[in-house]
Amino acid sequence: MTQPDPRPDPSLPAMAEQERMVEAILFASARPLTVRDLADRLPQGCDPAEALAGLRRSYAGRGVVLERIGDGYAFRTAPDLSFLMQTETVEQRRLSRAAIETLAIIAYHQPVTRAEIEEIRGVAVSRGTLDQLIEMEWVRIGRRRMTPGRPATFVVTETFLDHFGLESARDLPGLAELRAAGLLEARPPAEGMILPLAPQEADDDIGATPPPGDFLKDD
Amino acid sequence: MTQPDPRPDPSLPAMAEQERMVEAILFASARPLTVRDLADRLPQGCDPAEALAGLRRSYAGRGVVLERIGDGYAFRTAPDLSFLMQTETVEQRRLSRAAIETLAIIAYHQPVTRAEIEEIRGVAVSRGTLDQLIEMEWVRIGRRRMTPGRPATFVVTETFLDHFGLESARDLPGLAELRAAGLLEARPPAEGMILPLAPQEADDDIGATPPPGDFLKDD
Amino acid sequence: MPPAGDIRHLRPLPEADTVAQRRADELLVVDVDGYEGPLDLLLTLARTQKVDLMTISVLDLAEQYLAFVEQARALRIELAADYLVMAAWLAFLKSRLLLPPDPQAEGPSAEDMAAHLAFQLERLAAMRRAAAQLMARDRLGITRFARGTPEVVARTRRTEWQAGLIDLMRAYARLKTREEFRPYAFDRRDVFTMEQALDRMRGLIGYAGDWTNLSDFLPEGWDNHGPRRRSATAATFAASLELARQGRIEIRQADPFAPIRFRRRPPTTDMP
Repeated sequence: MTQPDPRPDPSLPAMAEQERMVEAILFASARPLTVRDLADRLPQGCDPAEALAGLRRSYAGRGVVLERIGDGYAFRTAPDLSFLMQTETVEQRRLSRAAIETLAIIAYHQPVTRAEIEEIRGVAVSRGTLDQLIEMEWVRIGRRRMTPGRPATFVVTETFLDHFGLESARDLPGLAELRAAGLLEARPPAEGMILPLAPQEADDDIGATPPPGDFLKDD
Repeated sequence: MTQPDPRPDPSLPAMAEQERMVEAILFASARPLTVRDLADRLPQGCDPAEALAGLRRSYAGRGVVLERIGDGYAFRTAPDLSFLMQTETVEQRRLSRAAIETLAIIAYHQPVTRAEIEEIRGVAVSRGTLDQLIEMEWVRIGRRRMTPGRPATFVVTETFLDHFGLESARDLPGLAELRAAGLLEARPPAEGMILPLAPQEADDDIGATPPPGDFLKDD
Repeated sequence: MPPAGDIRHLRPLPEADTVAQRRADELLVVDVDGYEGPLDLLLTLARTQKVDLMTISVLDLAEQYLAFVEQARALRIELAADYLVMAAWLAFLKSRLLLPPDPQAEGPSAEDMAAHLAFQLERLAAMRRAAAQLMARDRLGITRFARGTPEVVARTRRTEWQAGLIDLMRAYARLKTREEFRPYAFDRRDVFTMEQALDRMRGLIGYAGDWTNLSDFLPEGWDNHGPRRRSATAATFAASLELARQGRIEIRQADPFAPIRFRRRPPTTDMP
C-alpha cells in the first residue's frame, strides 16, 4: 500500500535509511518480526512495509534472503547454500596392524584371494579388516580365480594409488629396495638354503608377476 | 560423507557465488570467523579473502556491516542505529572500577604480568578481578615471561576486540599518544621506589602474588 | 568508618584556614576508605594542584599527603600500614628534595625519585582515561549487535586414515622378513640340497668313466629351467666339488662359461 508520498514530515528518515533500520532490527532480532513490531520500533511515520519490500528486492539472489515466516519477517541463509551450513571434523586415525598388513599383501600380490592372504600373514583375516579396506575404497573385489571354489580375489583401487602417490601397483618398491632402505634385515639364509645363482634373472618364470624378487608366487 | 572434491577450475564457483557463500556462512554465525574457517567450509579452491573484500564493499553504509575483528570477520549492526535496539540490549555484567582499569592496563600494556598491573595501579590485583575478566573471555593468559619466576602474562582476546569493536589491539583509542608520551614503556622504579601494595579485596590471595618489580618486558 | 557527623564531633580543628578548606579536608578523611591505596589518594591530591601531572610539584604533593596523614591521625582514624609506609617514604623524599644533593650519595637522586612518582601518577591517570574511552566505545550488545538467531551448523565427522607408503612397505617387509626365517618345506619345494645332490652323484659317478656334462646329472623334473634347475645345478656343482676334494672325480671346464664336465677319477692313482 504505497500512497503517493506527500512527505509531510521533513524529519522522517528517507526510505533508504528506513531500509537500513529494518535491516539492522531484523538482523539482531531473536525472532521473526511483524510489520507491526517494526512500526513500533521505527521512528514515527516510517513505513516498514515499503522498507521490507525494498530490502527483499535488494537481498534477492544473495546468500541471505529476507523470508516471510507466518506474519513475521526474518533473514535466513539461502536454501541452496544449506550444504555450507555444516562443518566437518576430520579425525586422523592410524590403520591397525592387521589392516596395513592385509593391504600390503593385496598391493604386492594382487589379484590375491583371501586364502592366500591368510597363508602369507599366517593368521586368519577377519571379515572386518577386509570390509574396512573396501569401505575406505582402497581395496575392491576383483575377478574370481578360475580354481576350485572360484574364490574372489582382491585388488587395490585408484583411490589407493592416489593416496599412496603411486602410478600403478607396479611402482611399489621391491624386496631388494626394501632391503636397501633398511626395512628388511639382510640376514644370511637359514642353513641348507641355497643362494639363487642369478637373483634378478630376466628369463625367470615369475616374469608375469609384478613384484621383483618375489619367489612366493607359483601361478 | 562429503569428500573434499578436487574441483577443477572450470567448475569453481564464480566470485559472485563465492561472495554469496561467504555471506551465508558469516550471517549464520554469531562469532567472527577467520579466512581459514571460511576456506575450510567453502568448496576447494575458493578465495575467501577476495570474497570478503567484495562483501565488505557491498555492505558499506548498510544497516548491517561486515566488521573485521582480529583475524576474524563478522556481521554486526551499524553502531549509529543503536537507538533502535533497546529490546536487544543485553544486560551487561557490572564491572568494578578495578576490573575496568585492570582490563585497560592489560589491553594497552599486553603482554603484561600481574606484578606490572599492580605496579601501575598501586594496589594488589585481586584474584577475583582477573578471574572475572578471564571468564568473560576478554582476557586470557599469554606466554610466560622469560624472567626469574617465569611469571604468566595476560593478553586480551578476540572476544574483547569484538566486544569493543576493534579490528586489532593496535586500534585501541589513544594508543599512539600514550606511546608517544612514554606512558606505555616499562620503566623500572628507582631503588626504594617500590610502592607498598594495598590489599584490594577480602578474597585476595596476596600470598600467591609475585613481588612487584618484574618490569622486564620482552615486548 | 564513623559517619560524617561523628567526625565533626571528634574534630579538634587543626589549622584549617577556611571553611572551604575544612570541607575539602573533611571529604578526604571521610573518603579514605574509598581510595584504592596511597597511589590513588596521591592522584586525587595531585589533581587539586590543577596542573599537568608531568609538571606537578612533588614536594607540594608530599606535603599535602603528609598533612592528610597527620590530619587522619589527629582524628584518630587508623590508616592502613601502606598509607603510613608511603608517608614515611614521602617524608624521606621531601627531606632529600629540600637538602642540597649529596655527591657521595648512592642510588637514585631525589629528582629521579620525584620524577618517577610523577610518571606513575601520570600513567595511572592515563590508564583511567583509556579505560573510560574503552567503555564508551560501540560495544557489542549495547550499540552493536550480532545476529539474533545464529543458525545451527550441523557437525559431521569424517575419519581420515593415516597410512603412508612407508607404513605399507614396513608392513610388507615385516611379513617377508618373517617368511625368510621360516624353514618351511613349502619353501624347499624348489630347492635341491647339496646332500641330495651328493647322494645322487655317489650313485651315478661309477657310470661316468668318460667326461660328462654337469647338466646330465640333474635329476628328472629339475632340469627344465627356472629356480628348480638353478637350485639343482648349484647343488650338483657343490657336490661335485666335495667329491673332487675326496679324490673321487675330476672336473674340467674348457673355457669360461663352457659346460662343466666331470668323470670318475681313474682308480690307478693313489691319494695321499
